[in-house]
Amino acid sequence: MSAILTKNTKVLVQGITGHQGSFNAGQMMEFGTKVVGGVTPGKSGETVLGLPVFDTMAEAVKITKANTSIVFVPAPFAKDAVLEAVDAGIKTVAVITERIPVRDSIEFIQYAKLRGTRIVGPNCPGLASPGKAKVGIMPNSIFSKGKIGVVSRSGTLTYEIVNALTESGLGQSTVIGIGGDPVIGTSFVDALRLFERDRETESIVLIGEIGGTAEEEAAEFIRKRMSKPVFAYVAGRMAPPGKRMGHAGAIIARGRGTAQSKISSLEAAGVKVASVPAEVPKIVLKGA
Amino acid sequence: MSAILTKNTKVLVQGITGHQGSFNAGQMMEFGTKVVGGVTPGKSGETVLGLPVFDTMAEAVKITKANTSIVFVPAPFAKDAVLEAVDAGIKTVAVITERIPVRDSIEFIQYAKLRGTRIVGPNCPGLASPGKAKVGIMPNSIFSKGKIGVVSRSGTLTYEIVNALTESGLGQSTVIGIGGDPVIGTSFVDALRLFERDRETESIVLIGEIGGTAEEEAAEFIRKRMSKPVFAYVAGRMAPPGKRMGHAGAIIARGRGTAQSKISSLEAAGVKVASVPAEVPKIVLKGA
Amino acid sequence: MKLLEHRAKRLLDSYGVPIPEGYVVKTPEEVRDISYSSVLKAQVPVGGRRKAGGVIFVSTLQEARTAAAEILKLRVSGYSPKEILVERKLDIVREIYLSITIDRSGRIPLLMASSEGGIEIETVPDDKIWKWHIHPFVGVQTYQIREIRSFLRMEDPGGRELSDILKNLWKFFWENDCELAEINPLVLTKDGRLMAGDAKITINDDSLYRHKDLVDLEEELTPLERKAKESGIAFVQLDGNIGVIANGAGLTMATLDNLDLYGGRGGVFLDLGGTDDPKKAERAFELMIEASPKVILLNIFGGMTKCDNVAAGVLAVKEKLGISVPVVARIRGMNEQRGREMLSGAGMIAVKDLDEACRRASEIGGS
Amino acid sequence: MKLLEHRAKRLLDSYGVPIPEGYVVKTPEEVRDISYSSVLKAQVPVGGRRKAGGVIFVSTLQEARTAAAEILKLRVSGYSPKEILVERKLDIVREIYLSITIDRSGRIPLLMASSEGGIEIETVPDDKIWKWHIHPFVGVQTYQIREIRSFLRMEDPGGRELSDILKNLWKFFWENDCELAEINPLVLTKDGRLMAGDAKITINDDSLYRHKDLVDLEEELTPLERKAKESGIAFVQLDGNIGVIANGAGLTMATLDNLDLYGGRGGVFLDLGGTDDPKKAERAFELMIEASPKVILLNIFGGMTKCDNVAAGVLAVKEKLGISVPVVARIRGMNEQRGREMLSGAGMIAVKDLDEACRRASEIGGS
Repeated sequence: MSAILTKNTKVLVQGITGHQGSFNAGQMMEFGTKVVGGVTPGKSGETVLGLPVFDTMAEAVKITKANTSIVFVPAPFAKDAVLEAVDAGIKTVAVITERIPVRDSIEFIQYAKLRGTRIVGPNCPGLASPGKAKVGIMPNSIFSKGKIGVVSRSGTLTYEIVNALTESGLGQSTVIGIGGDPVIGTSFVDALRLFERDRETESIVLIGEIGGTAEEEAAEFIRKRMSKPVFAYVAGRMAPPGKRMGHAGAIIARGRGTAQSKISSLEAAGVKVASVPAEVPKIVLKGA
Repeated sequence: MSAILTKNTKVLVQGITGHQGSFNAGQMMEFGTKVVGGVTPGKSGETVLGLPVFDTMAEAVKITKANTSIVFVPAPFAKDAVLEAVDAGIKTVAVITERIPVRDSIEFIQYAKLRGTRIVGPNCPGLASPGKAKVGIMPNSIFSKGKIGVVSRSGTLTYEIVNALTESGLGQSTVIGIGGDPVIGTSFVDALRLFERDRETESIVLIGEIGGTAEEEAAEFIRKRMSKPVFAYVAGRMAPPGKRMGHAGAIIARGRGTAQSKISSLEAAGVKVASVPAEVPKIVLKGA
Repeated sequence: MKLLEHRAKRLLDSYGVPIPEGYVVKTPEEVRDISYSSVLKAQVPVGGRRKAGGVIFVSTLQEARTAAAEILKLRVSGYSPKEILVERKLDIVREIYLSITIDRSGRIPLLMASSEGGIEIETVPDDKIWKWHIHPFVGVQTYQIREIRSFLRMEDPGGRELSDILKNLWKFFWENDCELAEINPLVLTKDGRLMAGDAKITINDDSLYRHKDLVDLEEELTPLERKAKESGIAFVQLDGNIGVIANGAGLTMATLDNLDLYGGRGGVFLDLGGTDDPKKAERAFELMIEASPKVILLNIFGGMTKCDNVAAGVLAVKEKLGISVPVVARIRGMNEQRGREMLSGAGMIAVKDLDEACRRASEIGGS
Repeated sequence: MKLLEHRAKRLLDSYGVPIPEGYVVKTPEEVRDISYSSVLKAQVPVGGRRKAGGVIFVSTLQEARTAAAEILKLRVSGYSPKEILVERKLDIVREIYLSITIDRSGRIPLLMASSEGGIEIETVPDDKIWKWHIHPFVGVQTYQIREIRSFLRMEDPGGRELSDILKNLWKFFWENDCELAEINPLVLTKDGRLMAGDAKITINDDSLYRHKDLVDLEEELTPLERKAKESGIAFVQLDGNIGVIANGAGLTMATLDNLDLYGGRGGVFLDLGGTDDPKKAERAFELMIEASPKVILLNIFGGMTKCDNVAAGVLAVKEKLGISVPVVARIRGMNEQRGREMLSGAGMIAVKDLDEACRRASEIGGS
C-alpha cells in the first residue's frame, strides 16, 4: 500500500543488536525490504548483517535517509526509542515490543500524532506489502502478492489467516498487524481508511477478537465509508467471559465487546464473517 | 481568504459580557460577520446585543454550530478558554488577550496543533476578510474589499497601513494580525503559505518589526516558495538597541533581529520594502 | 492489578482525596475502638461483596467482633477475605460517582461523573453520566471542573472540595499508571465534607516494574496457575477436556472456536504469547501434563524458531516426564515437515492444518 | 524579569542543581568567614560585571572586606551593586555551557549545550553548540540526555550528575515560567562534582502574577519611569527632543522611523499599548509634560474609542497642568474630524496624516 510502505521505504532497526532485532533485520532483508541500518546506544561503529549500527536515531537518519523504523527495544525503554524516532523525523514507526505500560503508549502515540508520525502497534507483528517491504516479524513464507488488504489485532492468528489466504491463491496488497494492546497508534478504522484509498487493494480481511469495541467501530465505519468489500473473522466465540485470554485486549466485560456483539455489528454492515480461520479464504473466494 | 474566513464563518465571543467583548461583538456584526453567540461562565441565559450567552463552549457550539471563536478573557484565564474552544471542536481561535504567560501560549498552541485547530495570536488584533467576516478588533472603517493580503505582527500599525492602502484604492482580501508575542499560533510563514494558495489574493503586504527572526524566516520562505509579489514595511529602524519597545517582540539583541537585517533579507528575496508606512501603498501601486 | 479497597483509599488519601477514618484488621480480636457507628467491609479484589454479606454495620465492640468473624468465614466470588476494613459510618447526604479510565477509542483517559452514585454505574442511563476526555498533555482543565460542578449541581459546600478531588484524582491516576480509578460513592456528608466511600483502583500490569511499592497484593492462585504465571504463560481453566497449547491470544481463541466446530471443548489452555520459543513450549507441555487433560492439542505458528527445534523440545518432555494422553500437534513455520515427522515418529498425531488438528482432537476429546 | 545571580542560584539549588557554598552581604562588615579562597561577585541584573571590576578573588578576610567596599562603589552598565555574593572558589577542571530558552521559530523551548563554557556563548561557533528542542508535553528525554553526555564527552565522573542537572534544569525552567535559564559555566571540579558557577535566569514578565514569591527585585527606575510603569505605559528615553505618545509598539516605532524622514529625533516616548483608552492617553500626556520635550507628537489610531473623547482628555490635561510646548496631534478613528477640530481650537496642530504630523513635529523639533 503506497499509503504506508513503498519501494522507497528505508528502515532502521531500533535495538538491532538484540536477538530479535538482528534476526528480524535479516528476515526483512530477505523479504526485499531496504533495511539501511540499526540503532543501539553505545554500539556505534559495529555492524549487524553488514548494516551500520548507530548510537542515535538523529545520526542514523542523517546518514541513511531512513523514513521508517521498527522498535524491538525492551518495554521500559520503548517510549524513549519511539520519541527519538519521531524527533528524528521518521514517518512510520512499527512498535513490536510488548508489555509497554499503557501510559507510555498513550504518550508516544499522542506525541507522534502531534509531529505527524504514524505509529503501528505497540505489541504488534508489524506490517508488510509483498513485493515492496516488510516492517515487522511476520514469517516471510506466509505472504504472496495480491489485492487483499489484511488488518488484524492479533499476532500469530494473522500468520494463520494470511497463510490460509496464500494457500488459496489469494495474495495480499498489505498486511497490517495493528496490535492487541488497549491503546494503539493505528486502529482498525485508520487501516480501513488507508485500504479504501489504496489503489492496490480490492478487498479487505479484518481479523478481530473479543474485548474492547474496535470491531464495532470498524463496522460503523464500514457501513458509512467503505465501498470495497470487507470480510472478517472474530476470535473468541468460545472464550469464557471475564477471563483474560493472554493479553489485555481480550477481556469480556458487561456484555459489551463479546464475539457475538462484534459479529452482529460487522454483519449488519454487510461484512461476511467466517466462523473459523480456515473459512476466511472460502468466503473471500465466494464474495469475489 | 477561504483558507480561514468564509461566508460560513460562525463566531462565538469568549468573554462576551466584558466591555471589550461586547463592543467588538457589535463591531464584528456591523462588519457583516455571523456572530452567533458568546460564552461567559455563569452568565448562561443572558443576552448581549441580542446574542445568546452560554456557560460553556461545548453547549454553545452544540447549539450555534459555531466554527470560530474570539477570546477576550483576561490573561490568567485565557489558556483555559482556548483549550475549551479547541475541545469544543472550534477550527479557528483568534486570541486577542495580551500579556498571556508565554508558557500558557506554548501549551495551547501545541494542544491546538494536536487537535487540528488554528490559533491566531495571542496578543493580536485578529483577522478580517472584507465582505466576509471579521474576527478581531481592527476598526471596520479601515477596510475595503480587494486583492491584497496583509499580514502583520503589529496592532495599531496594521490599522495605519491598511487604512493607507484603502485610501489609495488598494482593497484587501484578508488582513491577519498575527500578534507580537514571542510565541504565536500563526506565523508569517503560515500566513504567507495561506496567501500563496488563496485565489482571492494577488499580492501581499507584510508588516514586520524589529526583534526575533520571523521576518528573516519569512524572507527565506518568500525566496523559495512564493510566486505572488510581496511588499513590506519593517518598523523600528530608529528604535534604540537593547530597549523594550512596548512588548516582548521588540527587543534587539546581539545584532540579530535588527531592522537592517530584516530589510536586507526581505530585499534579497525580491521584496520591495517601504521606509515609512505612507510609502506602502506607493510601492504596491508601482509594483502592480 | 486490582488494589484492595483499603490500599486504594490509603493511596488516594496520600494524593489529597479525603477518606473516612478507619483501620484494617485480620482477626476479630484486632477490632479495637468502636466509639462511633462503624462499618466492617471484607477486603476482596472483586465486586459483589455486599450481596455476599461482606459489609456489616455495627454499633458495639461485641457486634463488631462477631461481624468480623463472620466476614472472615465468607467466600466472595471465589476469594476468601483475609482483611477487614473497619470504618466510621458516614452521615450521607448525597452519593456521587466519579471515575477515570482509559478510553480505547479515544486513546486517552476518560473522566466520568454522575449524580447517581452508590450504585453500579452500568445501571445508570447515559444521559446521567458526564464524560470528558482528559488529554494527558494538558491534564484536567478548569473549564472541565466548572462543567462537572455544574452538571452535578455541586456548589458549595463541597464544590471547592470537588475541584480539588478531581485534580488530585487525575494526578493519582496518571502518576500511578492506573487503568481505572473509581470512587463510588463519593459521599457528601452532613457536615459538608466529601469523602471516598469506596474506591476501585486497577494498576496497569505492564507498569508494575516501576511501582514496586504497590506490588504486595497476594493473588489467590492454584499451584498450576502460579507456575504458569512464573513462566510468563497465560493460563485459563475452562470446563472442557482438551488441553490447548498455542502461541498468541488470538490464535488460542481461534483454536477454541475451531474445536467447537467439531464439538470439542477446551479445558486448560496455555497461551505462550506471541513467541515460538521452544523452551517456553517445553515448559507449557510440562505444565499441561500436570493438568492431565484427556488430549493435548499443540498449535504453534512459528516465526523465529525452526519447527524441528520445537518438536525436539516436546520429545524431550516426553522423555523426561512421559506423556500418557494423546497429543495432536500442529506446527507451522520453518522446517515444519521435519518437525511433524519427528512428532509422528514418537506416536503423536502431527498435522499441517489447524482445522484438521481441531477435528482430530475433538474426536478424541469427545469419545 | 532578570534574577540576580544569588537568587537564581538559590532557586536552582532548590531544584537539585548544585551550587557552590556562599552567602550574600550588603556591607563589607558582613563578610565573615573566609576559611578558603573565595570570590566576591557584584550582584547586578546585567552582563559585563567582570570587565567592570565586579568580580574579585580573595584569600583573607582583610582582602575580602576591601574588595567588598570596592565593589559597592562600582557602577556596572548603569546599575549600582547593592549586594555581593561571597562564594567559595571552585577548583575548575572543565567549564560547560548549558541553557534552556524559548525558540520563537520552533514555538517550544530549546536546550543548548557546549563544551566551550565560561565564555559568552555568542562567540562560540555553531558546530560546538548542541541544540535540541524540548517539547513541554514530554519534557527532556533520556535519549537527549544520552546525546548531550556523548556530545560533551561527559562520562563519569560527572555524567550521572549531568543527567540529573538536565532534568532538574528543565523542571525548573518550565515550572517557573522562565524565558531563559542559563548555567555558564557549569563547572566540573577537581573532586568530580558539577556546580553552577554562574546562572542567568529571566522570568517571563507576563507570568509574574503567579510567581509572587519571585517578585522582590527592586528595579532601578527614574521617577518618571516608575510612574509610567505604574500606569501600564511603556516608557523609553531616547536622545532626541520630540516627545512621542502613540498607541502600540509598532505604531510607535513607525512614528520614530517617520520622524527620521524629516530629520526629527524622538526623545522620551510613551507607548500606550494596543489601547486607545482616553484615560491612559491623558495620563501619558501628564507624564510627557513632566518630561518637558521641545514638542509633543501625539499619534493615536483609535479602535474602541471615539476621537473626540481622546481630544477632550487632552484638553482636560491642558486645563489642569498647562502645556507650554507645541503639540502636534494626529488622531484617527471614529469622530476624528470633531476631535481634530477640538484640538486645533485649543491651539494645537491637528492633522490627519501621520507623515504630515511627523514633518510638522520635526520642523519644530529641529528648529
